[in-house]
Amino acid sequence: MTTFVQMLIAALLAVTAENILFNGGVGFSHVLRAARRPKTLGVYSLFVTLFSLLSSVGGLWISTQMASSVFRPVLFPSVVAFCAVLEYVLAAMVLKMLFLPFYKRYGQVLAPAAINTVVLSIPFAVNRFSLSLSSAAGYALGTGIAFYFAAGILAHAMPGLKNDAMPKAFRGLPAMLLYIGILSMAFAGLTGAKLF
Amino acid sequence: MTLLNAKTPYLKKETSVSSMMRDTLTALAFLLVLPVARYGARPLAMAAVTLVACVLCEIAWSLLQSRSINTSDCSSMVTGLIIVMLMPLNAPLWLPCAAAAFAILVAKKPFGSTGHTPFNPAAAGMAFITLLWPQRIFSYFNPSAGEVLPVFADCNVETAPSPAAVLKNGLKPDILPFDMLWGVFAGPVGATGILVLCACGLYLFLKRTANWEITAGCLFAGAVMAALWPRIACAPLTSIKYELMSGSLLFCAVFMLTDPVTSPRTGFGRVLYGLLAGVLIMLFRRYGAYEQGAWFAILLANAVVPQINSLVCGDRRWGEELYEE
Amino acid sequence: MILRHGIKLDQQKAASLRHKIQDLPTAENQKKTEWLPLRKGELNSNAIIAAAQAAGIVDEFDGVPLFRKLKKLRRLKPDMIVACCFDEDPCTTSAMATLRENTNAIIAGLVLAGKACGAKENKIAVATKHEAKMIQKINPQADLILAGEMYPARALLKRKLFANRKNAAYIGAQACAALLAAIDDGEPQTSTVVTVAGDGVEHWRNVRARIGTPLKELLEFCGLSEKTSLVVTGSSITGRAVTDLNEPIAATTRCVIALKKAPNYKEYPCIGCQRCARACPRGIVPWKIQQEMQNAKPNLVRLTNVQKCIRCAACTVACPSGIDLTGAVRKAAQLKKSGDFIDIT
Amino acid sequence: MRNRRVLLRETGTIFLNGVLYKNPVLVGALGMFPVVFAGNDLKNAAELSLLYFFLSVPLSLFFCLVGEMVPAWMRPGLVLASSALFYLPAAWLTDKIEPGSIASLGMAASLMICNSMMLSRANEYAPTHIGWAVAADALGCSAGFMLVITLTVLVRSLLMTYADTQGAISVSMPFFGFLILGFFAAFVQWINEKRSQKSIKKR
Repeated sequence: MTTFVQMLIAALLAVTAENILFNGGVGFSHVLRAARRPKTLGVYSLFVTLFSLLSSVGGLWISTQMASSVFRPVLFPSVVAFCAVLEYVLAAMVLKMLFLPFYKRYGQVLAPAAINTVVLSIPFAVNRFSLSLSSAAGYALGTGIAFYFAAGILAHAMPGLKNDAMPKAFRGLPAMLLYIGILSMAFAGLTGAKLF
Repeated sequence: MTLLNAKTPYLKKETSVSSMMRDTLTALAFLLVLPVARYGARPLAMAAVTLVACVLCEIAWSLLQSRSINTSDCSSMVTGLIIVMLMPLNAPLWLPCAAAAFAILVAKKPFGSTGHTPFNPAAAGMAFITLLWPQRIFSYFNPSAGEVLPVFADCNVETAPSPAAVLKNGLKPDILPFDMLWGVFAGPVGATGILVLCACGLYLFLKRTANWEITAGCLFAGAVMAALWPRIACAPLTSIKYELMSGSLLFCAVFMLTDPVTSPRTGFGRVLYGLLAGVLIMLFRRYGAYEQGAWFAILLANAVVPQINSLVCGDRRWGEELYEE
Repeated sequence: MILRHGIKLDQQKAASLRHKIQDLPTAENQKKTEWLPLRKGELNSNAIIAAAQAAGIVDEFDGVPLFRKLKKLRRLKPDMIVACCFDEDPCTTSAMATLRENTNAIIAGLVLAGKACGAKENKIAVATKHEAKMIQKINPQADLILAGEMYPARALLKRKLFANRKNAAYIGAQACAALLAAIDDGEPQTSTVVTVAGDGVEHWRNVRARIGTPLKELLEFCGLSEKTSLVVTGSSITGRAVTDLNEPIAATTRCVIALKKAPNYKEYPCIGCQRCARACPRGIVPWKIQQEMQNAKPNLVRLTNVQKCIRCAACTVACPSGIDLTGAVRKAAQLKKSGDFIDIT
Repeated sequence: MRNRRVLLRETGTIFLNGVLYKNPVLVGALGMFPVVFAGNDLKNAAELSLLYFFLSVPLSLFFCLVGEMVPAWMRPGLVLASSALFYLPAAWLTDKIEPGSIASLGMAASLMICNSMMLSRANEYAPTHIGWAVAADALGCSAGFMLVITLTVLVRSLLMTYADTQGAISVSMPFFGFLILGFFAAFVQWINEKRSQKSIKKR
């Protein structure tokens, strides 16, 4: 029961106050790319959740292994990245061998999802040295949900940010960046003036 | 005699965008009456300075774009006055100007001015200055101390915690019900006079300038949250009273949420939006970093509006049969 | 949620209703009215339709010849026939004035029209309760129905009756009166009642003018001002601007409005206030159509209900941003009509 | 001789594109995290630029060599793996130049491994272009990245002088970075607009 509650709390935090996308400003290039293809968004987020789970558990294990090492700050992220590469290659192989139609349809989101998990899970592992398995799982779940929401909101906002009434200089990406900035402001209201 | 070949319709319309904005401006101006009567000319000075700042920002942007200057739709003035209403009276006069500048230059004009803004500009402006100068936004002067406020100069007066701050600390605010209704407590300029606010809201709803569904949804959600999860140990009704009347919930529900540009376009969607905003405002009060973050909640709710619009399809109305011509 | 359709317009009817209908003096060289040959045989449906055809009666509301309308209605077998004795336009009063002065004639004409198409019930539609009381005073037996003051009243009345499962047909007030005159006296329809209003004329009047008289005579009779810059026939919402005053009056000209200054609308972007959707009597959501039509390639599936538009322009009048929504819906309807074929192939 | 001149001019264009006209941060919306998150202090900006330079140039050149040999589906994985590998010497070099910088940068430094700007260049651009162009592009991107992060730092430090303590923290938060980036991006788009108008006029 406590593990479940812990997991839920971690997930909630990852969506709200510790929202890594809006509060940390991490990984928006991936969110923007995902938002341009709203159809694959669900599968994308699912992969992000899955890979995040594996990466944060892996990161947890590595973290305990090199807790005493002096090279930890340099070595750790590399190892996590290797972890993600391994996951990606494994997942791609499995999908290619077993579910080829599925791979053909959604294969292009696999690689960005894997890279994205590194982006999303390193901050977590760097910020917290001691964490439990349940909170890691909760974090992964919450991050997946946050990613889905963020990309969904941006996907819906996108057509409105290219209208003719806007000054030409702001059409498209600049307006999108301002949009993200203002939305991040709303999330900053949850935590107050505090660095991630 | 030359006759024109003008386009239809040929009658004078009773409502236009500028007349709607003027309605809102009138309602906002009424909110200034009580503070002016009580504390002298400072609210007026604040409003005037902010309006000038708004118009200057508009003009500056038009010059930058090398377009003709046009402020006839008054929407930037509405934004400016809303910001003034949410300020503490003892705030320096440049503070609302900074909020207005952000609202117009960042949250409104780049997105294509009125009709295309994805976020309520006033909410964005308030959020910006709340993050940059939190101490100044939430330090309200004590109205019962009887000090005289200077008209233009920065003032250094005795401050008192607002009921919202008291609630945030888990205590029960101690204000007479009569004072609460007439706004004799520490709080923003325009958001304390509950009775005047209600009257202004009614005026806007009757004029159909604002949509009552949103306000009703927001207040309902706020009341339910306050009754079921009170922040202080008291009866549900007391909790509802303090939660709804403190801070700027009522003001935001009447003036900021009902902005037609940033709210959903179907009746059901509006109710949904109001409920969502109410819940978010209460959550921000409880878990947010500040004593109240209605404008942050409004920004979040605004972001969901396109989803609500596409979710609730407004193409066909239910329960209606149409005859064939 | 209260679903109130239509829009309320600022009514300016009192001025032209104060006076009785005046006859426009005809020029001397006008040829005399040719009386119809007297009717022979009994008065059945065919005879009434033939009389309407011979008298050349045109329904002033939709411009359809009355005999054609009655023939069509005879096929459709409506339960009820309604005489439209209200004016949707805020300053037009021609139908109301006709009803007030020829109440009995209109009732008799309506009975005849009902007989021609086989409708069991016949009712007279008036705008307000006040008006109904006034008519009841003149003829207590008049069977009245209220159309309301919301624009477009005709479409909303149709909607109301349809919702009550009434299959109703509609006929103009002046056409009723003309039908009676044609059958009783053998008189062809030669004149029509026109309301003259607007700040460009001195006297707001209802004038009975011969069909074919130039608008100029009519306007000068009412004291046309030199400063007039816009003359509108039809109604102030769906009418059209006239640039040549020698244009003749038609049977469908119910109103001529002379204005000193054309109203000027500033166009703003849509602010999403929903007034247009509330105004539309046909369940169209005009702002959505307009938004979709602004795309380079509008999605036909999203142009819902556009083919049901009746061009009442209530949406355009309701719009605070001054957007030409009627035009957008019309374009959408055209597109959908032509697009249907593309979709099939 | 002439070929060489053309080559030089082309290289110059690629470099300039990376710096300004097609700045990966402002036009491609790639790798915004370091700018938004850590671009609040000149020292950070310099260290991050160095790290980016040390990491991206070898990575791009490496994939210019081997990129074609790897099957397309494997390439993203290999790019990430080699980026993780190259990170170690790059971090060591940066730490040598600015002692203690990697530890103080923390998350921002570690996330340089999966900087989307660098990964997308190595994955998509490098394998299909000649070495000269790839080098120019990597250099241009590094310079562009440095330009953006330095300008952001300048704007932020200007505003920090006006805000109080709490405000200073807010200014260095990510949301502020996004707002600044938005205006920079608008500026670049405006310049590009002017350029395209000019070229149309010339024709």
